[in-house]
Amino acid sequence: MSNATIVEPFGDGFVNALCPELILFAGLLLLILLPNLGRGTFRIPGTQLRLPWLLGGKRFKLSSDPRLPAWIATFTLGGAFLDVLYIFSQGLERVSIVSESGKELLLINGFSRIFELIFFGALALAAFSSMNRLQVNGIGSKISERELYNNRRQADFYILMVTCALGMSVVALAQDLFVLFIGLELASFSTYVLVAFLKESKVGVESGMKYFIVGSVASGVGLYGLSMLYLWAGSLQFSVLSAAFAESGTTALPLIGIGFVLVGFGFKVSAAPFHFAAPDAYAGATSPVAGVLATASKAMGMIGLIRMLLIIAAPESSDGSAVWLVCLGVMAAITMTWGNLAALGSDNPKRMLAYSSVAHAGYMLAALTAVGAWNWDAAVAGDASAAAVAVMTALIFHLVVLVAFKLGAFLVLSILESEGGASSLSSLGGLAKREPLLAVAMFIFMISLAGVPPMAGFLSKLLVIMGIVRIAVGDMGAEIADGGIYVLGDMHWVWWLALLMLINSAISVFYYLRVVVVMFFDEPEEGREGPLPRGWQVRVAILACVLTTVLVGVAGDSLIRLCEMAAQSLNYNW
Amino acid sequence: MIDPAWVSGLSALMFVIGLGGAFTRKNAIIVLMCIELMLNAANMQFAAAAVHHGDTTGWVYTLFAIAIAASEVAIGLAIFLAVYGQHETISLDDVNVLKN
Amino acid sequence: MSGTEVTTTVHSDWMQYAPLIILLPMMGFAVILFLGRVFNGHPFWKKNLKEGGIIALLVMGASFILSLLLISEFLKGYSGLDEIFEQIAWVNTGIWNGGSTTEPVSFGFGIYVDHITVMLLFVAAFLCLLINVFSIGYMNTDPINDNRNHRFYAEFVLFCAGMLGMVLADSFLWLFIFWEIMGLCSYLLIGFYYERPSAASAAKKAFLTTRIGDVFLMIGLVMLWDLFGSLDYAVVFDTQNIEIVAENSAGTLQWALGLMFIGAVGKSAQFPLHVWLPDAMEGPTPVSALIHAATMVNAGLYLVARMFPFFGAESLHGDLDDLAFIIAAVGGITAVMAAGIAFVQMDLKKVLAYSTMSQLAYIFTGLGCALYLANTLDWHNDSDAHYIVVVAFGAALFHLFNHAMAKGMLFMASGSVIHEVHHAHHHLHHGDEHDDDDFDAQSMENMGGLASKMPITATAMLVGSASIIGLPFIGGFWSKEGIIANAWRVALDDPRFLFPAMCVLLGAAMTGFYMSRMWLKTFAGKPNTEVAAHVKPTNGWIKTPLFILIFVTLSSILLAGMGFTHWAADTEYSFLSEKNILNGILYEMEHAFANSDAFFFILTYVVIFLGAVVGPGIAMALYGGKLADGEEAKPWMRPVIRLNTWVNKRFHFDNTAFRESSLATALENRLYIDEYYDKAMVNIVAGFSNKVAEADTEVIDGTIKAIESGSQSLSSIVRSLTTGSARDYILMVAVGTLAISLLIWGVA
Amino acid sequence: MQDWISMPLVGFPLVASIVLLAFVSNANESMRNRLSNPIRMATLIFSLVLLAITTGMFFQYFGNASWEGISFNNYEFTHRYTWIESLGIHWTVGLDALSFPMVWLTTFLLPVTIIATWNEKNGAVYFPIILGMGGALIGVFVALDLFMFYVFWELTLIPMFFLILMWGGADRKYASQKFFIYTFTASVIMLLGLITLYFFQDPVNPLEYAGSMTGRTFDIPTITQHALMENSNGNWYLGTNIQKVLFAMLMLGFLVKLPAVPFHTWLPDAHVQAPTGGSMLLAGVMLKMGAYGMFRLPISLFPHALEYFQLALMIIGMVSLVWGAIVCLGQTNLKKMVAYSSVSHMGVILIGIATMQPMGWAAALFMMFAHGIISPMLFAVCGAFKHHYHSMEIGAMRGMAKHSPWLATSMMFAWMASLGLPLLAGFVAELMMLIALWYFLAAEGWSVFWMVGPALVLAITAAYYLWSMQRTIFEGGDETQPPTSLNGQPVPDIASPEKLAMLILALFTIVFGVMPWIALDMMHDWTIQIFEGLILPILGDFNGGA
Repeated sequence: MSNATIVEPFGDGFVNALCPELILFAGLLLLILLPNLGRGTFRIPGTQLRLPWLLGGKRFKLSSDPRLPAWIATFTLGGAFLDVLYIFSQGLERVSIVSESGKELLLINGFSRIFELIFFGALALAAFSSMNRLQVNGIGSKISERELYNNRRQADFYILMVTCALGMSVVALAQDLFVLFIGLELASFSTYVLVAFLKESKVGVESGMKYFIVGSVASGVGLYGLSMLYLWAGSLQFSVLSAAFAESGTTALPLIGIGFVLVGFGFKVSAAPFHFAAPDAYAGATSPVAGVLATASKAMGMIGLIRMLLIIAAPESSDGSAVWLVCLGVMAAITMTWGNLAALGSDNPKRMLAYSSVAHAGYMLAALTAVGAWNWDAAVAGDASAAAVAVMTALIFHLVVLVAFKLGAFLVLSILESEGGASSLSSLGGLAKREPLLAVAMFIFMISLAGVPPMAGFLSKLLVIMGIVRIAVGDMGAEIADGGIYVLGDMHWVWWLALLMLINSAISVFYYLRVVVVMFFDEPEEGREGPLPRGWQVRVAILACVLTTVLVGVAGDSLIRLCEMAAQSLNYNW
Repeated sequence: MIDPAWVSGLSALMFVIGLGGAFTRKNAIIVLMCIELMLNAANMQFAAAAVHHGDTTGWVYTLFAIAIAASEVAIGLAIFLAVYGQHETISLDDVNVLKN
Repeated sequence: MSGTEVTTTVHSDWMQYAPLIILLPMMGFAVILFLGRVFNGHPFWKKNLKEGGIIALLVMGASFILSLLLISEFLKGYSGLDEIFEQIAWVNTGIWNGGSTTEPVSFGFGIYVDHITVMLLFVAAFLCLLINVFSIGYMNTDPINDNRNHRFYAEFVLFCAGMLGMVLADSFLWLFIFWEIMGLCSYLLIGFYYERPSAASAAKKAFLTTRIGDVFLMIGLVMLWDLFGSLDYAVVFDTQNIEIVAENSAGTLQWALGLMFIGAVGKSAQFPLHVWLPDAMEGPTPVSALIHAATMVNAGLYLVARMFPFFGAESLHGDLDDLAFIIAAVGGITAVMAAGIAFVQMDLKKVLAYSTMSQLAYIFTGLGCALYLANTLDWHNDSDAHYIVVVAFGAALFHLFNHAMAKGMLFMASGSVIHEVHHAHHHLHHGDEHDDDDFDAQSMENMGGLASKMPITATAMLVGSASIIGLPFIGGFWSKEGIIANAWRVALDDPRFLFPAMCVLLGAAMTGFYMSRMWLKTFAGKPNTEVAAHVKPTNGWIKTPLFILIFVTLSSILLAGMGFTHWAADTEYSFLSEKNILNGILYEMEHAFANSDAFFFILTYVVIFLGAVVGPGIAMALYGGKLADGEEAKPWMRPVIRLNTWVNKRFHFDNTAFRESSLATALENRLYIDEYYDKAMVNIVAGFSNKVAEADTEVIDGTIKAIESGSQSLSSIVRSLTTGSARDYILMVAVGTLAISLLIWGVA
Repeated sequence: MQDWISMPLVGFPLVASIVLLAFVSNANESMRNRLSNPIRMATLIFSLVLLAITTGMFFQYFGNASWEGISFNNYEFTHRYTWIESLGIHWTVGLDALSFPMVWLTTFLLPVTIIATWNEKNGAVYFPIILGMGGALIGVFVALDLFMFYVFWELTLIPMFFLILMWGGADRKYASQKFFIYTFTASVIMLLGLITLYFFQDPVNPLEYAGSMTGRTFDIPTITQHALMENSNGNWYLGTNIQKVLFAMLMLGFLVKLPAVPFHTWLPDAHVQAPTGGSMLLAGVMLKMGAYGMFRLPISLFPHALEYFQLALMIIGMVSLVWGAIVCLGQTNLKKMVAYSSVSHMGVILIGIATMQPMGWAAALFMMFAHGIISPMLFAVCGAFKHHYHSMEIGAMRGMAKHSPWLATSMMFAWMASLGLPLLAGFVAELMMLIALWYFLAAEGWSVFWMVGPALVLAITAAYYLWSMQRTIFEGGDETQPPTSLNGQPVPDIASPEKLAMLILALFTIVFGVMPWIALDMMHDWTIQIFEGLILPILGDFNGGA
């Protein structure tokens, strides 16, 4: 922290540091303004003089183009994404935004940047591919394309997307638990509405309501947890909390407080048993939105969990962290198993993907558990901090590549959805005949989700398992070389989480493959034999996902390094 | 001055009532109210803690939390309206097209 | 312990071409098969090349000539255990025997020639050639074989290659390899008429039954390898090596040899693995002649004969006599059993098949006795004992020779009969649609009185039968008498051997009966059917080999006189070494008819009485009689016919009682052995394997399926918790919160 | 030295396959039909080039690798590119006498498979997939990096999955998924073993090729070298417990792939449903991956554990051998019978391994190779049977010798080769296994009753093969009526490409049966090397041997 450039809000370097967020903000303004530009005039009171002030009235052809908000949002989000990439290429600076009262509010470093990359990338893809796929009327209603486009609600949708991105980036940057929480709420509210966006359909509003109401309860619990922590520590600064926890973290108040906060974030990452609303929400929302929920929103929740973990995993407080590790470990085990089992019997591909994302949350929780266990036994700790970094790298890497194949899978479904629903597996039937490349793309996403080489999903799972095993094994190899004797039971119990995780991914192959089988084997549903709806944007987005999935899987070294750098830039206390 | 511990206790009570109400009541609006109760419990706690620690940040937190609660209500009611439009009920038990 | 370092002694230049004896037929196989595929149906191929028959003949002729050259080279005085062909290192590998490094092991191929080799080589090459000639006359004139004879000839030459290779191989491993090739060919040849279900199942039965023996043989070989570290004759027969083995593991050696003997039992169709041989008559007759008389069944005998160096080894003195007894006893049982079954067979070839079984059993008994003598007598130092052993062994091998010649001839003759009967039937019912379905050309019921119609065939049959019966002065007499005498000699020493000795004695009489019965039913009396009355003499391709073999069989006394019986066993007696041929013959005569030992003197006449008088006498009393009016047999057969007519008239008796007895029924049903085997196959093997297959799907795969369906139902339970009501979701959030709190509370 | 040569061996087929598939993927039906012939030719030519390369490698036309006498943990044609540096992953390839025969076998089977299934439907997609399958298989065998090994190990599943799913039989949906999930499940356990092994390396010593992030390496030669040093010092590499656990985990993955009873039930389903080409490659090469992996990893790294688990392996091997054979006897489905016979033959490999004798290992290696030539022929025959008679039931078609002499001959040849007829490739391996087994039993004082299994199987194998031949090749007359599935059409014999493929396979079965030394000598040398270098020092610690 000491090596960070300290910047006051709106002080020197503020614009530089928050450039992506400012791009978003500008885009947001444009989104609000541009679609409303029209031949609206303003009559100067008392005169007949009408000044054209361009707001309202009959809109121009350009501003009434329904694709305009989509393009703006895409360019905004994409611009922010590219800006982050540009910043990466220029070399990172560590910038800390500190309030006048000396409270550290935001911290820009590799960690936050890479999460910005995730958020902006996922949302940009979602926005781009929603361009000609967004349905505002009930599924299957007979409405002309023209009519569909000519709808102002398009603008609302993209505005919400941009605000969502804004909220998420605040979460990534926050150095104060409450700031984080506000960012989280901003993003959450946007997603609630996005989920409920199909208000003309029963499932749309229902999913929105469930997601909202359960989410609100969870965030209510979380907020109460925050208040307990504040009561205990007198501040919600991470640094302060961490120090306080190291000192007196074993008392009930902070532990339960963190527990409540965990509930709030647990909902976001859809960890069991807080995941129940997630399948409903995914099933009711449009596919790109569901994709965002499964990737960006999940990453956002993970940030919260990571922050919590960093607070509790300080080296001296092994008692408290031990409790926490058991808690997390149990949660991880339940989550991954539950998700996989539920997905096993699910006939709705979107629900299936939702459950699979529950399972993935389990995997990530397992990784988190391992991070927490980094210094479990000093005797074999060895390069423990490097090991912890490795697990964190794996976690971040997983979140990054998840965008490619999870979102990609949802995008493929979105094409089918715009054709007439994708609520049962049979809607995928004969995809290989109808559009082979799309089927191949879906196949790649599926085996990547399952963790089959050489896809990115394999590499990420491998990294997670390697991280867990590394923590579990610690330095035993060197000890053995020096004549030490170790047995299987000497390894940390997180090793068994790795085993469970692998068994789970074997189970998961079952339902992923079922999708493939349906695509390549079954005949198309009646009335769906013809070619799929056109639209190049969504296909370009899918192509981007496929390329990322494959390329990262085959040559992921640079991305791993990037994630490693991000992991190292975390504010460790060790 | 009242001991902040009492305030904390009250807030804990409110929180429990809110949480309990959230899963016992069927009407979405009542559930929303329960959620508000939980948020307010947090607010009280923040306030009590601010007093306890003599730290003004707590007050700021409270203000923000109130804003959050407000927008939450706005969004919630809007969604409920839409739900009513489609389902003609806002009973949580009856709005269950999506399941399993 | 590797056996590859063998000095190479090449006697003359062409000797290095000895492998061609095997390779030529092997190449012939490929050539005939290929040309047959390409030119099938082509007139030149069919008429001039006899669908490959001529090619086969050339190949087998060349092999025969090469074999003769090899034999003559050997007879010129090249003696002793040696190899004339450098070994090819076929398989190189290694074992670890507990030392600090691994030991190299290698299996090579080479050629090995000794007395036994030479004799078997002659038998095989000679008979294969004759049978080849016969086949051209037999196979190519039957329209049923049109356009598929090339398959026959290809398989035929491959079979010959296998037989010749087995004889020439220089190790038990290669013996086994060629042995298996023969097995394959016999399978193919027996199943030549693949469209007949009976042929198909006979082929399967033959292969499977011999395979069971082969499994034991293979394990025996593996054990033998373990004892000696090699399977090369040069190594395993080495006296010093045997001494080393004898010190520690004579018992194991006996087991190994015993297991190998089971292989021989299968191949030579001895009880209890004899069931395949009669069924194998489904193959074309040349195949029967080739496989079941002349060559393949001799493989088992060859294998047992090859074990002689173990039995004869000084260091193993008295260690292997149990095995010798088992060999003799198996022979004894089979000799009587097969002869008994032959009593009631109506099928000409089946009689011959059981006769084969029975005669092979004689040879086994002879070998068993010889091996017993070699193992128990101090024959290395005692010259009397030496002589006894050599003669005993020689008698068995000589019987092998005689039997091969005679039985080959008999089969060919029977083939000739069947061929012509079939033709006559075809000719008679030309154009009839009902055709072959209910007419059995092999049944003796459809023959009778053929002596005048097929003189050469009848003569061959007569000579062959006489040789098998052991009629004095003819072929098999010289060897059979020796076998029986030796069996009794051993029985006097070891009472266990009384059993095989009694068996062979009884068997002599039985042989006399069934062989006579066969000849009489076929050739004497009046034709039984209209078909039999219209049979024509056979063609030249068939006559030639018969003609040759008649002389070979009749001249067997010459071979005996040349010292065949002594020489075959041992290095000390060389061919024509001690006596000139006349002295030899006189010696043999004296030895046979005027033995100085009273016991053996009487025994000889008992054997002659039983085999030449009692057996044929009863047969004559029951079957045959005068030929049809106007038919006249050749002069040399007339006495036989006349004698038969007289006996038939004078001593004829009614044997209905016997024919209706349960014993006859049992014999007709082959003593129910096949039935038991079938039952065992169906009930035990098939039943068990079905159960196992069921267990495989139900239990092992069922577990997998149960896991799958279990997780599916678990999945629906899990998913049913997602009720759809947001209230429940909130409840779960609350429960989760509570659980976390309690967990922390509990720990903190 | 053309060390780079193994790169195109793996890369070209994969890339070509992907390019061709991309090329046809968006073509419509008629376009695809038109494309199928040129693509077929292209894949054939390509696979022949691969065969030429590996054959050239054998005859030292490429490089001058002396295949005989490669010492343990030394490799020819090695090449190393950095792949994922942070984790210590390299594209490391190399060949030794263990892998080279397998690579050659793969390249040999590719053109044969293409020829044998010349008229497979939807060829424009089928043939590139076959090619890609070949590339993945070669990748498994040349990989000298744990990561690369695992990647290719799993990569083979994908083309095979599609081969079964898209060209398979009626129940292909179930079979393809079962195949994929079953083997995947086993291999993830193996993966955990590999990773645990990875982290049990000692990172303190400067490790070659170590990852910058992890400090450990995936490099197989390096790990093997370390293990060898540790093992030959009289210690168990990684200690007794860990070594046993890791051995068991790796072994599990390989046993399922092999497959050994009771992990075999995926195989019959996969084989029965797979198309001919898929079956040929599956049985010919893919099963061998299991045995190959055993030698490459658990045996090379954990010889002590091998000795510890010797009895278990022996039991599994025996059970596979006997169980597979007996189940064969109870089958009425031709292809299922052949599939179970593979299980039985894989038992031979396991027994060979469990003898811990150089001869047993050479037998196992040669069995891998011989079965790799024989079993494709078995499946080619089954495929032709199915193709022409539309049924897989034994007895559905009788008297084949009459109307389909080529198929009948091929069938008989293949069956005979599989039941271990001398002078055909399988016999040598079986014989060596028997001798090694007996030698081992006698030397170690194990019970003679272990011989009962192999003895029984020798007979049972003959029984089921003969039984099936009796009901297919033989028996004409009324029972030869073509199956109803033919709808009265005349019965065709196999087509010329099939004949050619059968001839090639038969020829090589004979070549390697008559002249086994061509392949066996290098295997022998390798087993001696590994045995003397790795096992002997260890066995010396425990007992005095025989």
